[in-house]
Amino acid sequence: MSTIQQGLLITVIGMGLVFLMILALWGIMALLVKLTNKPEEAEEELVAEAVVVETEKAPASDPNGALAAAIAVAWAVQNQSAATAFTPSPASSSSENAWLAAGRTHQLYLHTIRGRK
Amino acid sequence: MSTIQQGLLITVIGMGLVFLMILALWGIMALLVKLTNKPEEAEEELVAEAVVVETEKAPASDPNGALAAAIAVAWAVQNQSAATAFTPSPASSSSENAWLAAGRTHQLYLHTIRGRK
Amino acid sequence: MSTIQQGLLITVIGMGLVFLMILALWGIMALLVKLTNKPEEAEEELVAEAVVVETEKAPASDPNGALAAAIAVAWAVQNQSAATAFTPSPASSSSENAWLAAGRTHQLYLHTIRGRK
Amino acid sequence: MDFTQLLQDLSKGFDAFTWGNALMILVGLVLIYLAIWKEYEPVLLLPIGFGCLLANLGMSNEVGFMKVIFDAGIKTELFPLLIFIGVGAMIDFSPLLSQPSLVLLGAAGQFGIYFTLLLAIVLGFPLNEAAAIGSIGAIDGPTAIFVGEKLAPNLLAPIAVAAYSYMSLIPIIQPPIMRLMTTRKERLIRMEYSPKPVSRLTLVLFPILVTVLVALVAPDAAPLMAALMLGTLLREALVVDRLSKMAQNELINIATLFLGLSIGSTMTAQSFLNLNTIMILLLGLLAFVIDTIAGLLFGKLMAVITKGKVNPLIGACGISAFPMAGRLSAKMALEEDPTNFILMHAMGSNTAGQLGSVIAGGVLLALVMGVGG
Amino acid sequence: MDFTQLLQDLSKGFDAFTWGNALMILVGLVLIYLAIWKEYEPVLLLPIGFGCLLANLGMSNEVGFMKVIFDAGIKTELFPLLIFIGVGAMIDFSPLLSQPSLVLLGAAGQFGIYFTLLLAIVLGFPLNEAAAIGSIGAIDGPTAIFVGEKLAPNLLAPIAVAAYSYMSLIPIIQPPIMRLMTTRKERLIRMEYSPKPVSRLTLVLFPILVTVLVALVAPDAAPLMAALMLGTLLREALVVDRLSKMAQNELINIATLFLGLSIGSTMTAQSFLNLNTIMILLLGLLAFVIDTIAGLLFGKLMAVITKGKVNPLIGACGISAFPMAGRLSAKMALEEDPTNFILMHAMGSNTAGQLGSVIAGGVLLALVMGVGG
Amino acid sequence: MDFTQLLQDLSKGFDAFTWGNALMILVGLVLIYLAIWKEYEPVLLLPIGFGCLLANLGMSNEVGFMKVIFDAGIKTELFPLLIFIGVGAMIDFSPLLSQPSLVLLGAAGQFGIYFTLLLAIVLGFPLNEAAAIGSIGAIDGPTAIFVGEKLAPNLLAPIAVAAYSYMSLIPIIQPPIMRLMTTRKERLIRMEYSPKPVSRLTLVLFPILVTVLVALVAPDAAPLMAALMLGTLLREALVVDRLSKMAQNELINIATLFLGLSIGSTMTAQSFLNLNTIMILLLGLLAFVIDTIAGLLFGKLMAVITKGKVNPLIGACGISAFPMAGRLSAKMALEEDPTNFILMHAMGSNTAGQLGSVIAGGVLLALVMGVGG
Ligand code: NA
Ligand code: NA
Ligand code: NA
Repeated sequence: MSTIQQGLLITVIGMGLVFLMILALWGIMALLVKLTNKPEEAEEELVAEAVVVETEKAPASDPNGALAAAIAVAWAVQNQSAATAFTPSPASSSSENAWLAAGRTHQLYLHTIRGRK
Repeated sequence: MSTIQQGLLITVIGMGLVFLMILALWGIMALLVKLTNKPEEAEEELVAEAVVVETEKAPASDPNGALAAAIAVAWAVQNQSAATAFTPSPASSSSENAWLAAGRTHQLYLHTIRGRK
Repeated sequence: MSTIQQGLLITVIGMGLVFLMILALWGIMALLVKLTNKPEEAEEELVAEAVVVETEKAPASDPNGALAAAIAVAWAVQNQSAATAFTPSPASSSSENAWLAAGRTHQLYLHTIRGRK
Repeated sequence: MDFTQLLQDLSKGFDAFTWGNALMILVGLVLIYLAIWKEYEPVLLLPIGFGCLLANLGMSNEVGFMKVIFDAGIKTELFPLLIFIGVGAMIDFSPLLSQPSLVLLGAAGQFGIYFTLLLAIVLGFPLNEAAAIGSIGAIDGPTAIFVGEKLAPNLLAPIAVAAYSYMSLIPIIQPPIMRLMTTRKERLIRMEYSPKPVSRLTLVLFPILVTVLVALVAPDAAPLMAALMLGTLLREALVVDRLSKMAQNELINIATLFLGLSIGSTMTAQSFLNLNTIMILLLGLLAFVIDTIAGLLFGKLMAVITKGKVNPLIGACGISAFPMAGRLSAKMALEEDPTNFILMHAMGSNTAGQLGSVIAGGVLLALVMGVGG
Repeated sequence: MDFTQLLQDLSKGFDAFTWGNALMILVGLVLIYLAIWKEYEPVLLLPIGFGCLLANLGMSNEVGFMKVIFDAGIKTELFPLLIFIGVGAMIDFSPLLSQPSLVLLGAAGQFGIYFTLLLAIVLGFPLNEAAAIGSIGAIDGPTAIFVGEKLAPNLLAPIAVAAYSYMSLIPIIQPPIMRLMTTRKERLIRMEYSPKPVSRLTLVLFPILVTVLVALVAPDAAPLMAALMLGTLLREALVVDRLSKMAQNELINIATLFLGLSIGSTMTAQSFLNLNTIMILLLGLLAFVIDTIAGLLFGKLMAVITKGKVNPLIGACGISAFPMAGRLSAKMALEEDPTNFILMHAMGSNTAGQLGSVIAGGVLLALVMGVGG
Repeated sequence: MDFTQLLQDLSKGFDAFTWGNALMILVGLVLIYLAIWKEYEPVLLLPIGFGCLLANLGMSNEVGFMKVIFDAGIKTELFPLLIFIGVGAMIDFSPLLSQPSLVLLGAAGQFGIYFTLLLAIVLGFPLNEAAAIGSIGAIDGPTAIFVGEKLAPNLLAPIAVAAYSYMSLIPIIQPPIMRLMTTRKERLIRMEYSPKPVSRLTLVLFPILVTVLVALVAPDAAPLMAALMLGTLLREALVVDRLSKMAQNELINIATLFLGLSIGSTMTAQSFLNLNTIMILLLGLLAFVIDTIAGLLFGKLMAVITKGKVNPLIGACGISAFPMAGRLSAKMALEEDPTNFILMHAMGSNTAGQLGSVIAGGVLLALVMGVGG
């Protein structure tokens, strides 16, 4: 078999396999979304509980304790929002991320629907 | 000697050595605390001096200089507090650290005594 | 040739070469500064343009969009200033940098001239 | 002591320097210029450009510290994999998962790989080299380097340079093709955005299942896909934030700098200045064009099938080149109609392209190795 | 070209896959589940679980990039040591230094090491393997890996998995034992907190003296203890803040991710699915239980000796498992009496346990190597 | 089992310990003391001091994990180069570029290298060792290590220790010489600050041109200069901020910690406690003094030539020791007259010294290798 014939064969099999695998991915994704598509409140509860625990540990009746409690609550709230927000990771500060953030935020607002739960 | 006999020997010698070394550690620690237990003011003075130097370098009679001085003082003060505070390192942001901070702060407040000088 | 003679030869050639290369550097630097010494406004324009683009992408007529726009502008402005300011990198937080910043700021103020464009 | 010997030793830098080196230094300067003043993928083009300078000043990947770095990071495949962990931690797959059908666009955009492979064979390259050149059409740096290094390490330099340079030139290469291949009416198509909600469980299971699937079907692509999906898992787990941030920052920054330098350090005049390089650069450009055309054609097909519910522009970002291509498609739609936001669809297609590129790279590797071995 | 060969090549991923691999993938998924949904030591269980997937999908520590990582970080002992530098920089020894007698609690909690060693010998393991299994009782990941890799590298996977899994299960394993072994009256004991002031000089000299002591008496543990104490010294020096922060962040994050992956990558079906593994997992669990019991008993002894001035609960955190065990003991006391804060004593005991674990690991290594060699 | 053997094994730590080790541990403690309480270059002296402890407690660079680190970072030259990338990213060359004539001061301050070389020959050192000792006069850690490791690896420990210790002692070594060598009138000289504006293009081209020049004329210094200039390029490109920050933080922190430990780990009693070390330490101190004197003399010459427009104090910072020496010169001027700010000139001279040191190191390397080979 000549090299060009080999190449043609590779092309046919290769593109075929790529499409097959992408179709398999489609199936997996559709199935995943269908199967797991129930509200998950456990997570939010977990965090909320954590906040309560923190607060209890450090009663607000004294300045230091109040400060500690405030820090703990702020920390828990921050983590909660980090866990649910749709924003790209704040660590990457390149220009396109700012662009993405702006665009996405706007688009999400227009549709008033959030994709991710 | 059978393996089990070897094991028993290792157990006896091993736990013995562990206790011996822990006792040695106890001695070292007690000695250390006893020997070094004097107030250390040199350090604080050093930082305070640094603040003065910074301030002198940038007289406050002009806006830029004032700004620079403010920054320098803020910096020095921040470092000073970092050097003396009893807080866990701010870098580790895991949940237990928040917990520890809250608990410790509270506990320390209750006793109104600071362990570390 | 004895080792000491070799050492003397190395000293003469070595210091000579160092001076030659430093002179070459002087020439390069003088030439560079002379050749490239024209105002560069393209850069600032680029950033300014970016700000405009960002703002357009997220019209301020809605809260989310406004927030996004504000962030985008803030980001662009910050990068612009980072691009033009004469400050040492903020990442290095050692004491001499605070000193340098204060000293430099003051010195720059005294002369009201900025070296770098 | 031999004085003549001493003088020779002192002038060894000049002696080894050739006109070819001078030319390659110019090439390096062009890359640095593109990085700094055009801001084309600067985090990669700048190190590559500087590495090119080094390679032609006696510090190539065959001697000294650049050899140490090259052997530690490229020969072991670590740099591309570390970068992929970071990239995976940056990618948000929820736009794709909430619109699963977009994944199809990630397949079409790989056609350039095979078209280029065929053309390279016609031009006389042996199969392994032709396939390595084809991998430029994956339009994904780590994939091209991973495949290229395995199939034809001698061509790694021009392949990597083509992959990264053209990727940085996406905003120049794609728009004319997009305008040519689509009608204004097509570009004005608005896409409904009513995504299915994506649960946390889905976001966690997705990278795991993709890893398993690819490892079974295309094991040659498994390391690449595993690294990418590890990053995604770190991101979506939500409980290992410090690892996810580390992957997106220190890990990817360090790997990127030294990958760039390493690639640049292979660009010696001796290995780079020949007809092959020119052909590879041309073939690589063609691969980008063909990928874009194939993606757009597939997008148009989907527009027809869905009776006008798909904007063909999002086909152009199925080529990978994440995230520039996705951003560009959305921008093109906005230019036509400032109220037409297709960014979420474009990013879905773009992430599909990222997956498709890795898969296509792995399949290519398996096929060529199967034929060759 | 041989078409059959090509098909074989394409199906090689499936061909190599066995039922054992499928089972191990389930194990990996369980680890990932525990990491993400139960948040049990996620920074370690997640990479271990993902590494386990990789190992059973053709990417074990014996081939390709995982071999590179494993050889660079586990065979050289670097990953455990780098992690210890970071851990050392995170540990505050002042609660221990201000109450030096608490250090005794760090000795008792090591008894599980030797108990498990004896039991493993009875079960038929040779001495070196029995000792490696005993090292799970150190209840400290880096120590178990360091000792295990030196004494019985073939058992590294189950040892490391047991160590990290049970450590993450501390909040489930310890409380029942603590309730069973102590009376309510004992748990209600309040501990006076009048710490001796700890000077900066003490905090600096302490890590240096510990390093010297351990290097002289138990040189086999010296690298581990030196790494831990280096971290503490960086922290307490106060003048190398950038190094201390680096150790607590980038260094430990990178080492943790790749240590986890490396450990996971040894969990191939072939090496993991056998009776030994099951025995090791059971013995490991027992080691944790015995350690806790021994710690509590010693705590009770101290309560008697001090005439009720020591709350026996703080004996349970002498096992190491820093800082979970310390936190847990303080929590147990709070549950019994919401105004009884023994956290500072618990953390003192817990850091003592950390020291005791490293020492016990080193002594074990020396004794077994002395006997064997 | 041989019980005696077991006891021997347990006491091996003590057996190997010698009075020499104890003495060297004292040396290590002095370095740690200087780092922590005197804050002399703590990020280097602390790891060196701790590494010295390790070396004399059985963990030298010839065994175990310290050998791994030493071989990976010192033998390959990587640590000094990584540090230089970070240093380059921290250096602002604009004070120098806006006053190009200051670069001359960077040449004079290298005379100590050659003076020390000659003296070492007189004292009986062979040429390669004498030159390695001379490299202390570069007054730049990475340069001294790079040159020392190539010319006389057996002397690396005392050379590196001398270089870093004296550099940290600059505020003690230089002022008396400065007062002795200059008149009050000279120290009161005000320097006009009317810098030529420096464009971004200049700041970008400068590191590139310096790299090319040095690679051609002094190829042995090329890796060092290339690393330094790569850092500067990352900084001045402005478009790769994440790489620049990474170089200034994670990269340099990690490299510094392990370089320090590695250097310290060579300080075994066996290799360090001899007459050579004492001579090297004395010669190194002399190198610093001669460098300072030569710099000041050249500064005075420039004061004469320019008819009093140059303050000779800025000659003292042409020795390198960036940025301590620059800061110190400016401080000396301020002490004499609190309104005399010569910091910008001092920093220009200091950065020139940095360049001059690398060049001088490379020239030295080439000459000695040319003579020897
Ligand atoms: Na592609
Ligand atoms: Na333990
Ligand atoms: Na110098």
